[in-house]
Amino acid sequence: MFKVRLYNTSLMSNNDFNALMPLLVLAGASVLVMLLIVARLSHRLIQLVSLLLFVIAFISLLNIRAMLPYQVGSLFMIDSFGAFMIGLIIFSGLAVNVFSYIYFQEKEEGPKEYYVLLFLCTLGACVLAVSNHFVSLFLGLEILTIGLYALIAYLRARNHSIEAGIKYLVLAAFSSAFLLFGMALVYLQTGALSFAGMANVIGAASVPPLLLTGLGLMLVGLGFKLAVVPFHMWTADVYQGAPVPVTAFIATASKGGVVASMLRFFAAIDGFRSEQLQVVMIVIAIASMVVGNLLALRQSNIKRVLAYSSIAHLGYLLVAFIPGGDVVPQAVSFYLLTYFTATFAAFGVITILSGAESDAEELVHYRALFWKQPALASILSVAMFSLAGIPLTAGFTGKFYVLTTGIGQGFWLLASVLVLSSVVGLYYYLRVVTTMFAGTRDLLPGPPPKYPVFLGISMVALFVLTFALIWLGVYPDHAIGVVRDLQLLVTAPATSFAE
Amino acid sequence: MKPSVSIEVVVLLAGLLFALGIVGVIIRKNIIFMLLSVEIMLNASGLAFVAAGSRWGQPDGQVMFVFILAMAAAEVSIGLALILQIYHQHKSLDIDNLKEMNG
Amino acid sequence: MMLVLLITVLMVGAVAAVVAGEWSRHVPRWIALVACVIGLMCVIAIWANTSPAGGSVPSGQWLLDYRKSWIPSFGISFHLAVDGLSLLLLALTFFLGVLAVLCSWDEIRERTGFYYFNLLWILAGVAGVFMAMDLFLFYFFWEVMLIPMYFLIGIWGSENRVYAAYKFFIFTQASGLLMFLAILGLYFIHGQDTGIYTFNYFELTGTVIPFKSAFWLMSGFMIAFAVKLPVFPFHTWLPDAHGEAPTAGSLILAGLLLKTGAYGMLRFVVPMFPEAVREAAVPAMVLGVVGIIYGAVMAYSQTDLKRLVAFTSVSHMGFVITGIFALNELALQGVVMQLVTHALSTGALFLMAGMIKERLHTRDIGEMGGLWGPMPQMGSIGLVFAMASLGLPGLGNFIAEFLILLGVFQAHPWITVAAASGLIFSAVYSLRIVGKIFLGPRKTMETVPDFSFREMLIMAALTVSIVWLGLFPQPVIDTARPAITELVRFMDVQSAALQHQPYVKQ
Amino acid sequence: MDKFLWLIPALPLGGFLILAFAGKYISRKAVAIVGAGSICLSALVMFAVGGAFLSGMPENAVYTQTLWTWFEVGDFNAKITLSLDALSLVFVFAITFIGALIHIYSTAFMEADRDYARFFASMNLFVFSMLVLVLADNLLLMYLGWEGVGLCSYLLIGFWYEQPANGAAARKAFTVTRIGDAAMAIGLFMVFQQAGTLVVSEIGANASAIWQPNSTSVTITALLLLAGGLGKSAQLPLQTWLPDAMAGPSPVSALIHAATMVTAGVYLVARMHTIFALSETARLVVAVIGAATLLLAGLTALTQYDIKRVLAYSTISQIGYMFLALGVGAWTAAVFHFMIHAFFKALLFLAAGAIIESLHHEHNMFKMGGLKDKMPVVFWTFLAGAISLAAVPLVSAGFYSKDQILWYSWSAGGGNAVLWAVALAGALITAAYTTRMMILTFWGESHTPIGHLPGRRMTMPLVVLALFSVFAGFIELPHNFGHFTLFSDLLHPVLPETFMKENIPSEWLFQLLAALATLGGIFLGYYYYYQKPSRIENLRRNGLVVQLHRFWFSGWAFDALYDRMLVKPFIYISSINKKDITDKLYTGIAAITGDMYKLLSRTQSGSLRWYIMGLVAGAILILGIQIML
Repeated sequence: MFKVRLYNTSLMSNNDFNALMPLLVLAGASVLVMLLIVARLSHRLIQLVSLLLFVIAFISLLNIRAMLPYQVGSLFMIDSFGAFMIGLIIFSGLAVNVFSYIYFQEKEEGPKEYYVLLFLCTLGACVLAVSNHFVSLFLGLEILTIGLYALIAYLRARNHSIEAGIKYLVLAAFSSAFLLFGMALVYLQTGALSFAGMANVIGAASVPPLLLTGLGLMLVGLGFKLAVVPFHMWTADVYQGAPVPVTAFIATASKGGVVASMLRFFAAIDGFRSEQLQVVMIVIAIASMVVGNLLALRQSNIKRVLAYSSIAHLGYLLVAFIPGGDVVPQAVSFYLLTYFTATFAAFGVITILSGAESDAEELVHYRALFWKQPALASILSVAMFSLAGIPLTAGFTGKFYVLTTGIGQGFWLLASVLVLSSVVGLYYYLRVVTTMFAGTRDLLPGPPPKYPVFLGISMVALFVLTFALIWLGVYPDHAIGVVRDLQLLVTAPATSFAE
Repeated sequence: MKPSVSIEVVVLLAGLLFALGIVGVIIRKNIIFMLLSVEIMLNASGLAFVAAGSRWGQPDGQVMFVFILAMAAAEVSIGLALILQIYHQHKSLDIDNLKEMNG
Repeated sequence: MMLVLLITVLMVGAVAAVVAGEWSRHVPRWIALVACVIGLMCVIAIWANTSPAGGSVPSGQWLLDYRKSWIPSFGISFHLAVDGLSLLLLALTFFLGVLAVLCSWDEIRERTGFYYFNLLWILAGVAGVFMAMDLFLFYFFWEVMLIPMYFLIGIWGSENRVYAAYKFFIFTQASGLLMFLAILGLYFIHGQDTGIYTFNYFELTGTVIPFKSAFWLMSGFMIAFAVKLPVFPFHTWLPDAHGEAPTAGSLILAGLLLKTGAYGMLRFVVPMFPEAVREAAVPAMVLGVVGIIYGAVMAYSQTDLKRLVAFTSVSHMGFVITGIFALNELALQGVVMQLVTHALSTGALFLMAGMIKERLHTRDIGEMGGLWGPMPQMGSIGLVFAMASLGLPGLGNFIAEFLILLGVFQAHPWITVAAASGLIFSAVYSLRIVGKIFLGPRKTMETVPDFSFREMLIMAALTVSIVWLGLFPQPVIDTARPAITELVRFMDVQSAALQHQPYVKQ
Repeated sequence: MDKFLWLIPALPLGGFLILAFAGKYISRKAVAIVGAGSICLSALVMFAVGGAFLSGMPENAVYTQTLWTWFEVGDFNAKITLSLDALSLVFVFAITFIGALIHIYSTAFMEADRDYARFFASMNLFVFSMLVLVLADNLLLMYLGWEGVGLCSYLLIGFWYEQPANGAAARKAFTVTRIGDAAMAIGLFMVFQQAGTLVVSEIGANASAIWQPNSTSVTITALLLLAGGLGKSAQLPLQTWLPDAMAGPSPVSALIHAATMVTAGVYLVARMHTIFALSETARLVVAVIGAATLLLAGLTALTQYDIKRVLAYSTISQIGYMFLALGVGAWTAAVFHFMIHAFFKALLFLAAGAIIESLHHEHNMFKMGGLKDKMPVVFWTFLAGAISLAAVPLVSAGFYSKDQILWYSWSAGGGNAVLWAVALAGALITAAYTTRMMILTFWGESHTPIGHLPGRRMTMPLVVLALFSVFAGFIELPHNFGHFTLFSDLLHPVLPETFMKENIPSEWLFQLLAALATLGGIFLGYYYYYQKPSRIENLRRNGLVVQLHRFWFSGWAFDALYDRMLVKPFIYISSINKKDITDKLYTGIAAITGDMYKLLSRTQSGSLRWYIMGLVAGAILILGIQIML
């Protein structure tokens, strides 16, 4: 019969608990919130509690720094890179949470369950970030995705919401199937489900065709989650249909988690040994940059604009991803940092401007915003400039990091495409800004804000984000310093506890 | 003991099922059938896992299969919920009616 | 420290202006004026202390130097330094800055705070460009200029402003990004050669670059500078931007932003890629000549006064690039003169266009005419600057164009012959300007007032300087000399023996 | 005395500055005093300095005064240095002295004009620039003056700016001369490249060391410089601007377009004679152009109606004589003719101005007539000028200067029979059109009622100039009678002796022929326009003659030619490209991007099945690539 090899997941040490604390906090939080809902607490209270819980998760992350890198069984490898990604993801969850109150309070659907799902999705993303094993990868991915199905379609009264939901559901499941089949083939070839195991099996040998096919199919699944061309088509519709905070989450956390695990996986099996994979990735990257920017060119719906721009940005990210090497995790995490910040700033503004019936998604909503609400307009402008990669903003530093990574390894083609396509990008980012400056203060100022407290919190968050954008743009040395220390490990160093 | 069927055949079967699923998803207009086809694909990959597991004499493949089943179940449940909603709104399950967002 | 002050005073002023703009409409312009004047004072102080006349004469080319680590992890430092060339252009920057504020004094009535914010921000960027000695920092300032200029055109421009703003921004940004690629390429080549990864200008100038890549890198830099200058095929953003921008915008565009292109060539392209430059010299000069003639012909056909003047800039900048690539002292000194004088003369013409627009509410020279009668003062000043732009001896532009042509003649007589045709064409369009605006019968019978005191002040300042430059250009030439001679010497060394040694020792 | 040299140009400049800045605020009387006074003072200074110069001739025969260094770059330096030698003295004399007279005349002539101050400001500026031109010791400073006079001529031709025609004429004058100037600038570059300096004296000293005689480089240099001269002096092929320049007020025509500026070309060639001396070809070109011009312009003058245009063409033709002289190597003769011509042509223009003024701005000679008795002063002075222009033997200064040129055009080193024949024909024509002009203007019955007569301030200068244009000739008498060569002796420190051929026929013969030519011309004019005007009518019926007349009248159709060859094409090219074709490139790129957007946004159809197909396609693509490689 089968010889059952017990992983030492059965006996978990305290260290393991501590190391997984952030994940456990998130998991527990979802349960706790559920209980609170049962206890019929008010939306306001739940929102505050979940805010608190996110903060706790963040803190618990901070105090595991000492024990990094740490391997939990063969499922998780919590190294500094993973920790950083978790931090980013929890941070995004936090941000989404902050913006959610105002947005959902006015909707007729009971907003409370929303937070449960939010925690679950965050958890999934975090699991992805540290997963070192196909199982954990798969679990994380599905926790994330299934949570998202519900979140996207959360405003069930809206046709768009539902449409987006079903589209995402079918496509996600479809792509998961590819992913799984790919995994299966890889497993068939290597006989290992843990990255480390695969690494040992493959060793320095050239990549056998079956494995290659498997990787290719996995790429389809992951590519879908990352929304890179040619797996991008769902993006715009889902971004448009989903509630704004959820869109923000999709744009950031979900992608961040997938990128992290993908990076880890490729690093483990040293995926770019095979020039085939590299070519595929290069093609994907170039296609994403070009197509993404072109699709956004004359788009008049700002959510769709951001969707397409996110496609392009993932393309840029791949420019840093493809070269491989130690610098890649640094570049990737720094770029994600800048990209997250900018994206949240943008979506935050959109959230605040959105009304009960419809989101502020058409560009015309933003005419003369600069003269009506200078603060929000300036924040959105900064976000747009950052996304466009204009100096003085984080976006530029991020792009600079990516370019240095690419050119440093001599990927001139990618670099040039990045530059030229981002020129196209300028046009639509500028269009948003221009719209805000166009016209004059023609309309009367809108009604006084309904929820001063939460509006205040949101504004504070936005200002923090904006400040971060500019700080990262003007004096990024600290951030770079942090990122520089990040390391991505496949097998735990001898010192730490291994299987 | 050696499994009675050679791995290659099983994997081939899985591949066929997978392809079948793809075709199903593409050609069917009714959402329910699309979901079914997706399920077929998922199970196909599950089968592949089992095959792989048996090749290496590990239970991991079957473990994965269990996970896949669970995930499929969760997915279908949400899917059906959505389908109900869609039926409320559009009074049909033809996926081609859902084209409000584009461009 | 002085150098940092130059930039900070502008940035602080900018912020102060936008803040003050919330409460008052008139405070911002005073803030802006004060900021610019302070800056001008500082530059003059630096000049006085370092010129052979006054105080401490530094040995060698560099007068002041300020360096502070910025992003050490990439070898990026906040490194400013000025030599004679930079100093001249800085003086120009703040001088035109003052004029720009003055000429917007009444023209801008709404959102003054934000307006002056942008104005000062642009100036800060330009000043930074002229001082940055770290390529990353240089690119940084290079970009800092764009956004505010984009707003300046896009918000306060005339009818077709948005299109013009986009065009300006995308042209400059696209070319700028290509330059950024080139900078990174240089960074890595130098890093792989020496193991020192740095953006420091003084180290990168010593880089050994294989010819082929040197050529590509140079093209990367050149494209950015050529768009800014602008060189012939890349000039099309200029007429739109100039045409639509508010008066101050045109003034700064013509007076300063164009100059950054020439400065970049002098400061970076030539010393960093000597062989490549020598290879590319003739084609570049030919482009320059084409620009001279094409710009002039285009200028003749324009009916929109500001577009017309814009095309004359294209023509004049043709002289600049021709002179730069002649690579001898005469021509390069001529180029420096051309930068200064063109800024003054063309700036003055734009200011005049603005003043006429305020009076007649049109830029179409077809609707002007006979304005000498009601406005003899503007007429005579206009005549002076028309003459300046056709290179009348006794006015600054003549010195510039004469030196350039003389220098180019040493290198390539035939190119000079072609370029000299510019003298004729410039006469043709300049006289057309004068004729259409001031001579002939009156088109409009409405009463137009002559210069106000403020306008008189602006124009007098410009006139005095252009005449002064025409009769006593020596101070300018002496200020620029160390930089230029150093550059020429370096190129000669290069041509003598093609081994690289750093262009300037630290 | 040389330390006062700077005063000569400085005074007009001062006058200009005062009038330019204070002109609005001071009274017309003050304007007149400043405007004319500055020139008179400058003339006085000139007499003082010149007197000193002549009495105590400095050893190197030149006063120099360096004011400041203009600019120096590398091995190039240009100083603001004035230098006065015999040649420049002659020009300075003409400029300041005649200039002073013309200014005095103008104070009355322009009395009624609105822009009194502007007029005098421009005139003073002109005198200043002209003085700089002739006093400059290096070519660059000369170029400054050179362009300066061009500017002033532009300003004064277009002085009455409301009429578009005047503006056009002014623009034409500036542009055409500018063409010459551009060539001249290139000439300067060549000089500097080869001689390493632009200082005239240095060039002159080392010319023979720098250039091989008759080498291409020297010829090219000479011709480039010449081109500048041709533009300013309205010689073929750049002569077309001068007749139109008559749009300016008469004093302007007198000062700028007769006496001084248009002879700048002569000055330039004389100044650079060392270079021209080295190139046979260049000198031949000069001579031929001069000859051709004098003939062409003379014939044109025969056909004009407008009195000022007649004078303009005659100016062109007389300057043609000067170039001819320069070409054959008779340097002093050319300068001598310049001076005499300055006197009588200025006189003729001023007189013509007086006539036009009192005939209510009537320019057409055929509408004049019978003024002999009505305006005696003008008549007698005009007559003096006319005989000088027609070179009536013995009694007129014109005779002595022109006779010299005729004689040299045969017998001087560069001379030959053809040139002489042309010159002789020219003499005949000159006499003819002068007579025609006289008769049409002063004899016959009057056609236009006459307004007020010119006052003393206008007549006084006429008288003075008349005296000079009659008697000034006696300072240089032909070799065969008197051989009194004061003028050429004065110039010989600067300009070389005229080199003569061997075995030339005696000079008497030439003088006789010249005299005959003149008298013949006068007779023709008298016969056709006074005795038998009917003959003209007969000629009018002859088709050929009419064609010829039209052709000559149009100035040999040069204007039309240039219009078709240069102006029209230029305007056409610039007008078709008004929208700037190069921009199409970028708009094209933008358009393409836009289309790609449209194309791609179609793929975002919103249909789920389509998306799935896209996904599958992607998968196939990936696997495909992997299989391919």
